[in-house]
Amino acid sequence: MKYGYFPGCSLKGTGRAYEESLLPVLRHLGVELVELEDWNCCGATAYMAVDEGKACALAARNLALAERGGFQQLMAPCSACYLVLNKTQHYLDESPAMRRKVEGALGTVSLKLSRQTPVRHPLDVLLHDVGVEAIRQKVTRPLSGLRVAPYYGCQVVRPYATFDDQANPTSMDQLLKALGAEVVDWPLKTKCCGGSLTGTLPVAGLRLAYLLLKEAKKRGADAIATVCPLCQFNLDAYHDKIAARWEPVRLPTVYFTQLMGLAFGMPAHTLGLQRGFVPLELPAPTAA
Amino acid sequence: MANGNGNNRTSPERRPRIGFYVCHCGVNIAGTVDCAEVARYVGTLPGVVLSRDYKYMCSDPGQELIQKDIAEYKLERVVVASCSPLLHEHTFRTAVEKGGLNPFFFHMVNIREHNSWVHTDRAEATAKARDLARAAIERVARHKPLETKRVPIKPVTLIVGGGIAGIHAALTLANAGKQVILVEREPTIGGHMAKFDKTFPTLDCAACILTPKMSAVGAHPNIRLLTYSEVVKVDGFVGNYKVTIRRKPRYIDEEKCVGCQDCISACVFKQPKFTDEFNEGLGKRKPVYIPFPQATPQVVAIDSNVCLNFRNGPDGSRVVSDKCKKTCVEACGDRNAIDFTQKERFEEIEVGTIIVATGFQAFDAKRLPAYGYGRYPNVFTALEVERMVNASGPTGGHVVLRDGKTEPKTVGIIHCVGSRDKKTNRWCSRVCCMYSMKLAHLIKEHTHAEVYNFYIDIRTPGKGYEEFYNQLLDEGVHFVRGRVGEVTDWAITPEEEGKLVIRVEDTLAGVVRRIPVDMVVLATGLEPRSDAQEVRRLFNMSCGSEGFFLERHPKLAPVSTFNDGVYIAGACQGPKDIPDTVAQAGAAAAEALSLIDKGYVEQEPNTAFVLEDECSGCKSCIPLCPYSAIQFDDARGKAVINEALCKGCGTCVGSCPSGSIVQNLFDDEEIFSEIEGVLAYE
Amino acid sequence: MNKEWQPRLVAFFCNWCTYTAADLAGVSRLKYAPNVRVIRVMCSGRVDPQFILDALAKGADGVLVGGCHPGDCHYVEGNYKMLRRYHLLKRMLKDMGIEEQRVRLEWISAAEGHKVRQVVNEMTEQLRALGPLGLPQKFEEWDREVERLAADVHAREAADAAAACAGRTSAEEVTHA
Amino acid sequence: MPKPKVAFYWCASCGGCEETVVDLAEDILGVVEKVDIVLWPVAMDFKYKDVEAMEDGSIFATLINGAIRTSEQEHLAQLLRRKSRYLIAYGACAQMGGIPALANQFPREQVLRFNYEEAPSVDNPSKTRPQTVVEDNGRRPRLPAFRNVVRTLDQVVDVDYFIPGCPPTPNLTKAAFDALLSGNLPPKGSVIAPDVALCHECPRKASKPTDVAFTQFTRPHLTLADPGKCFLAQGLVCMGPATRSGCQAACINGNMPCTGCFGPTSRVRDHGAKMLSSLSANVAARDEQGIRQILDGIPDPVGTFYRYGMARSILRRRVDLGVNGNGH
Amino acid sequence: MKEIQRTIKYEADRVPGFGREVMSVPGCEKLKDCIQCGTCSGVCPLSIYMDHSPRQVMALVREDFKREVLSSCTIWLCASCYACTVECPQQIRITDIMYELKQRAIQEGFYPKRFPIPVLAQEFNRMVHDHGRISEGRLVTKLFLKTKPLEAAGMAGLGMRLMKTGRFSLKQENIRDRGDLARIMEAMDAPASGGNGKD
Ligand SMILES: Cc1cc2nc3c(=O)[nH]c(=O)nc-3n(C[C@H](O)[C@H](O)[C@H](O)COP(=O)(O)OP(=O)(O)OC[C@H]3O[C@@H](n4cnc5c(N)ncnc54)[C@H](O)[C@@H]3O)c2cc1C
Ligand SMILES: Cc1cc2nc3c(=O)[nH]c(=O)nc-3n(C[C@H](O)[C@H](O)[C@H](O)COP(=O)(O)OP(=O)(O)OC[C@H]3O[C@@H](n4cnc5c(N)ncnc54)[C@H](O)[C@@H]3O)c2cc1C
Ligand code: SF4
Ligand code: SF4
Ligand code: SF4
Ligand code: SF4
Ligand code: SF4
Ligand code: SF4
Ligand code: SF4
Ligand code: SF4
Repeated sequence: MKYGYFPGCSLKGTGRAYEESLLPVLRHLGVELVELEDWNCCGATAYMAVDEGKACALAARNLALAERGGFQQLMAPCSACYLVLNKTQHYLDESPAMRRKVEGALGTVSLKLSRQTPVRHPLDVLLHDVGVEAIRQKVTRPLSGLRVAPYYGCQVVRPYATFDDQANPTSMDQLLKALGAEVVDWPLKTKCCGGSLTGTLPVAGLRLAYLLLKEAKKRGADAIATVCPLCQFNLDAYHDKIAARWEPVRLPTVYFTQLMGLAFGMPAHTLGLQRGFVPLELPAPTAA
Repeated sequence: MANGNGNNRTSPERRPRIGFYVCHCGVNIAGTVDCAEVARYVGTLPGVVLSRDYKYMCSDPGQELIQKDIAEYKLERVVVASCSPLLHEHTFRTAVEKGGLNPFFFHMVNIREHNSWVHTDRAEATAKARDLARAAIERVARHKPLETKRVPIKPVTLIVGGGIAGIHAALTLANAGKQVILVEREPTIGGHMAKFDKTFPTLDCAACILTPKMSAVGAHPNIRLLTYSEVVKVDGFVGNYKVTIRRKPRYIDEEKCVGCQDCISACVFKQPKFTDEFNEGLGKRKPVYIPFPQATPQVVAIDSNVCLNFRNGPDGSRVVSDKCKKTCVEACGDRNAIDFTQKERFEEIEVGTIIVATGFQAFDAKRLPAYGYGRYPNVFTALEVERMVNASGPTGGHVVLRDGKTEPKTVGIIHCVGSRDKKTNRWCSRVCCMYSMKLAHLIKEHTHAEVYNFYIDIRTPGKGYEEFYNQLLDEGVHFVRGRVGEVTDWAITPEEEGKLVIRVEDTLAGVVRRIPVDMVVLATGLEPRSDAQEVRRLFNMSCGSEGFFLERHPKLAPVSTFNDGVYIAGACQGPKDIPDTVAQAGAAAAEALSLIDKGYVEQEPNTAFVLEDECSGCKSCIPLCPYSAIQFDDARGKAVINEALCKGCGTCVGSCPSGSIVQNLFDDEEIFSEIEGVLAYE
Repeated sequence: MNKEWQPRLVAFFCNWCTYTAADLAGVSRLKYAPNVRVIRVMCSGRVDPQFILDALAKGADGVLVGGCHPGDCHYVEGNYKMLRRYHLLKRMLKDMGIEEQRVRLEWISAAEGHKVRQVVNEMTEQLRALGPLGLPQKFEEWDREVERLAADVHAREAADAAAACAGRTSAEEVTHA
Repeated sequence: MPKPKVAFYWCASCGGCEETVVDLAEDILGVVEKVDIVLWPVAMDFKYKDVEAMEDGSIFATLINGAIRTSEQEHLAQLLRRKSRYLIAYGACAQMGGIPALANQFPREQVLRFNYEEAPSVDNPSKTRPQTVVEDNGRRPRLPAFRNVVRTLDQVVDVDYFIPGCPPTPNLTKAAFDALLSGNLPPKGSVIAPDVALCHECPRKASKPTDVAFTQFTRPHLTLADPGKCFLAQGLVCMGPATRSGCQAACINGNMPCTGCFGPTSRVRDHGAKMLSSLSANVAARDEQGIRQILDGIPDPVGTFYRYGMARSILRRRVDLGVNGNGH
Repeated sequence: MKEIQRTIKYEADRVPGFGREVMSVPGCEKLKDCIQCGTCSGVCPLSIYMDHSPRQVMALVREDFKREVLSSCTIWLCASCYACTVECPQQIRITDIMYELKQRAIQEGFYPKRFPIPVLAQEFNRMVHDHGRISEGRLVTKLFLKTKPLEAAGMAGLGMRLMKTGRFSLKQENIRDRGDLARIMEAMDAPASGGNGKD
């Protein structure tokens, strides 16, 4: 299995640990990722607020690069990138005028968009291409006793529910169970973490993060597992501020790929676990 | 010019005298089409001796005008350009006939539904009307005199579905002395209404008004009740349908069972333990059961899926295992009504008319995960609550939480669940506002709880309905205008702990609210039954885009279908409440009655016939007829069409390679002349 | 007509589904292109390929056949028969130089008034893009070579009567280059 | 009383029709006795001038065979029309265009190029083509112009009767003569042959099932036909059901399916369309793919259904070919 | 005491055509169908901070209250979580409409100057435009300096800790073919097929 890999800006910055865990885990499962050559920022949601056309072209350049690179599929681990690339494809399909314009613009640098390159999220690939069973078989150190609250965030299943249910996704739940973890069922799986507002409007952004952490803790979670660098950062970085405003709700937030790595027996530091502010503590392995 | 194939028959020897009328339909047509111009133009066409425009052709003076003109102008053919022939062809044929002409010396041009209503440009619409009229003039000149056939009607009516609609229609017909066969899929009739405790807006007890009707059906000498049965095949046509019915084995001889229920008490299962469908899964029943005390017929049924006396056969079906002690049989004793050897049976019946009253199904609340049905135990559907408030229901009339004992102190009723939502069903289900208020009232009465109703709009367009709404306001029920965003067990504030929280924008107050409640009731909407498409095919009906059966005309023929002799009534035609259902059922019965009393139906004489001398006997047409109307006459080596069987589809006509089949009203030359007519432009 | 060219679409609609759908479009006041002329038949199975050819030959730019969805035919399966004819007819028409989009078979149920609108609009636009088929004009044009000869023969006979072949070529005679 | 004058003429044809006239053998003698043949290029030497000199309407009957493709054929058709009381289209080509009309699928340029340059048997390095006018030692002989469209006779001149067949059978020919000479004539424009399709007189008729549902089609050169069984029942396209009888099922008796040379019955406007309609309606499959697969067994619908009738058909000719010459 | 304000709207307060304009943008057409059910506000995680709820914004747009809409903080609070879009019973793409309104607000200079969200959007774009990629550290720093110079100091602690865990850097990331990117963006600016190519 070979996929083009679009890391996006975050996985090179604040979300480094995501990449650091994703790559070895996928390699371990026989999935080959080839980084898209000279990719650019996906445009993210911020760009759309200023110029939808340019946002579209920006994302489309990446799709065109994938096509040039001969990739049949493109993997985008960051929720925002995943959404924006998918959205661009929808938009180009729906609006022939936009497609003409974007194709024209790409044409000026001899890039073209002649086919659909499906954009896939790692969760999707792991669940549907690799399969839970294959993952279960690789588990050497089951996460028994670890209670994890799966947190999908808003943009992986919304608005394009391509691989999981919009209101109650379960793909990560299945995965975590395969790793031996105990899954905490909670109704906040897809609630917004406030990430895009913590920096700009902390009253609103931080409160959302606070409520999430508080509820996870209340339901007995030892950790929150996330699929998005923004969410991870947001739930991990502001514990002090949250404590100052409301109450301390310290709880580690890790990438699901980090948990996979641990369950596969990879050492924590090779998975970027040292980068989190709130360290993850694993329960002692049970005798069984 | 001859066509080189020796065909000299393209044009009639002499043009008959044609009269043409173009209808204004008030402004419906005249608003878009220049009717005077159409009349003027058609007046110039060969053979047209009279051309008029008139305000309302279908009105009495309009029809009389035609009759008068036929006499005065010696008209031999008549063309009317007005609305769809499906609407008024019959009207005008009758007028032409009254005027002394053969009714088929008439043709109708649709310039309303196909023209004035769908186009805006006056010049274009007028040109189109001219083209269509010209084609009709060409065509009508070639019309031949025809006679309508009369087919006798079997005076028996099949009614499919024994909800309130089917029950009412059956009784209406039976009381008029007509034979009725009522087929119901479940072990008892009653439909949804049998599940309710009270009915809005008068809050009369459902059982009190329904039970007498059910027993009347069971006892009526003119009604044959076939429960636990389904229609599997329908052949024939209006007046003469042959229907095959599958009778599922209930393992009880209906003739012998007296409904004593001794078997139920004696069953080896001491406690009821299997899901009780009638109680929406809230209660339990035994393998031998009767759905509810007033079930009709008063006959038990054995559920072979759970009865110990059955096991899985090699093909997955259930076969008798004879493993159970059969205490039920013992209890039944001499009555000897239990019969484990019963097999599925097929029965063929002959009927003249059919009323389909298969009702609706409630929207599956699981399809909207945001409302948590199936996830949070204390989210209920309305039907569950209907059962709970029913004194003979699973909780004995107590409204309680899923734990079976706690009474709720606050209840939120969410309207429009699955309705008015493009992601699920886009229509308004019409009864949920009213039944939500009914439930609000009943819950309050039973528990004194605070009740919140969450609605998009309150729709109370019925007699006494708005008054009922007012009554509820007076009772202090909360009405929050806003479609609920979500139901969650996520508590943010202390008073939310342990409750279900409804998050909603109170659009009237202009604030987002979180309202903690003990119980949520989902007012699930009405939708077509999941097998509606199969039923539709069975009876050759159409479905609207939502999937409810399509009536012939929403205003003028609301219970007729496009298949003559097949009528629809009740919620299978669209969401409706009991008063409307009963009104429709009465209307459907009246339609069937009027056919039966007339004694015959007139059939369009659009049948096909083989030109005897010209058929080569190539047999190409024979397999094409869906009704096996074409037979091969071995002695003469020719094909012959049995006119009584031919329904006039014309498939054989279009396929006879030597052009030796003619279809009345749709003859080749008639259609060729129409083609030429619509295309011959200046 | 000195107006700009408008495509002409002849449609054969079955009585039970598509004709009714077109009525429904009317009742729903959906607006669509006025270029279509509907001819009612009882069943799409009645639509003889001759009708389609004849319509094209008489000046239609395209022909639409509308029937009930498979499985829904009022006459059980007349629509299947049309579907089969359609497949072979399309191949034949292609070989005769008629563009694919000019003849179309659509299943439109009685409830699909919007589909009538959509299909008629779509086809009208496709025909507009294709331009006129203009078979009557083509036939006339083809036959003009014969008429020209008739006139020419007439003239030549008159001349021949006067003199023997004088090496004069008629305007009609073109080289076979 | 002078014997009626009769003329035979051939246009775009293979000569087969002339052959039938000869085949009348002893009967021809009887005919010759009763008539004066004034023009018969294939058998006797007459000059056009002689014909031109005749009085209009002085020929009793002229039988023209062959389709019309050149200006000369048109000219003669018009001439003979004027001179004759009865003008009879003789044979499939005159009636419906016949085999020559299959050329209506191709642009004239392609026909000429192939015949004068590309055909494997042609050796023409200078690519010379016939010219309507050539300079030759001061003489300027003329050749007829080659038309864009192959026509039936009645698309050029008014025709009184049609005698179908490729070629017409001696029986039919004789019957036609008898009718003409006895004055016992059908209405003008008639096809002189029974107006019932061939199955009627086909010896295999009884073997045709009443529930034919085609699951596949094959072609005569791909299979060994059962000589006793209806061809359609064997999946071989037989045009018999759509084609006039009168041929005494000659092809069928030679174990070849009917290819339709007698043309359609009077009730049909387009021979090919009608056969196509009947045949495809009886295909067994119900899904698009199955239908397509079965019908693909008829690889050349135009050649199959319009073998003789292209010029007569509703479309007459491939419609996207240019008129003036080269098409594309 | 609370200040008393007149809240009546006169016809002159409307900008006729504004609603139609917004609804003509692809993706925003369905706004016409809003039945004011409030689901969007009901599910919106941020509606509780908004001056006009998403539902109200729909109504205001449809009725041409341009000023009220474009100066509303709602559009800047929208976190693009798509909850409303997914739940709206009329399938209105509320999130896309919010984007459209943000663009218009920026184009028409309607947003509060120091309100950080539009500034972030613009800074973000500038960086992408110039470098092809975002360097999160630089972006955030810039943002704080621009909007809340006083708080920037307070954030320094977080920055330091991020730096410690290797997640913060002030290095500017760049793509190789920056020229290409510029050319693409230029082409998108060209008015060729009607403005921003949305028609
Ligand atoms: C929660 C709720 C509360 C309501 N409360 C009220 C109220 O208070 N007042 C009021 O006026 N209306 C009320 N209604 C509406 C009312 O239920 C309907 O108007 C009424 O039931 C329609 O009757 P019906 O006979 O058309 O359909 P149904 O009641 O659905 O009956 C159809 C019958 O046909 C049978 N059937 C279905 N398919 C087949 C088949 N293929 N073959 C044989 N049999 C078949 C079914 O088993 C059933 O018995 C309420 C509806 C709901 C959902
Ligand atoms: C403004 C308006 C617009 C409407 N538009 C629509 C619409 O678009 N679609 C729709 O479905 N419905 C519409 N309706 C409703 C529609 O008008 C009624 O549903 C319908 O007319 C009812 O028909 P009816 O025969 O019961 O009563 P009516 O139309 O009122 O007919 C009753 C008849 O009885 C006669 N009559 C009364 N008393 C006596 C007596 N004592 N003796 C003898 N004769 C008597 C009257 O003169 C009258 O002719 C509309 C109603 C209104 C007011
Ligand atoms: S005939 Fe038809 S078109 Fe004319 S007035 Fe009556 S309904 Fe209207
Ligand atoms: S089966 Fe026998 S015991 Fe059971 S109810 Fe009927 S009669 Fe009574
Ligand atoms: S009746 Fe009321 S609750 Fe039901 S769908 Fe209609 S508006 Fe909604
Ligand atoms: S018209 Fe239709 S129903 Fe009648 S004989 Fe022909 S195929 Fe059968
Ligand atoms: S298809 Fe025509 S010719 Fe053949 S048997 Fe049927 S009617 Fe006779
Ligand atoms: S189809 Fe052909 S072979 Fe069969 S009976 Fe007819 S003519 Fe004879
Ligand atoms: S959810 Fe949709 S329909 Fe409801 S108020 Fe919001 S935008 Fe309008
Ligand atoms: S997309 Fe914006 S408006 Fe919609 S729910 Fe999310 S934050 Fe609210």
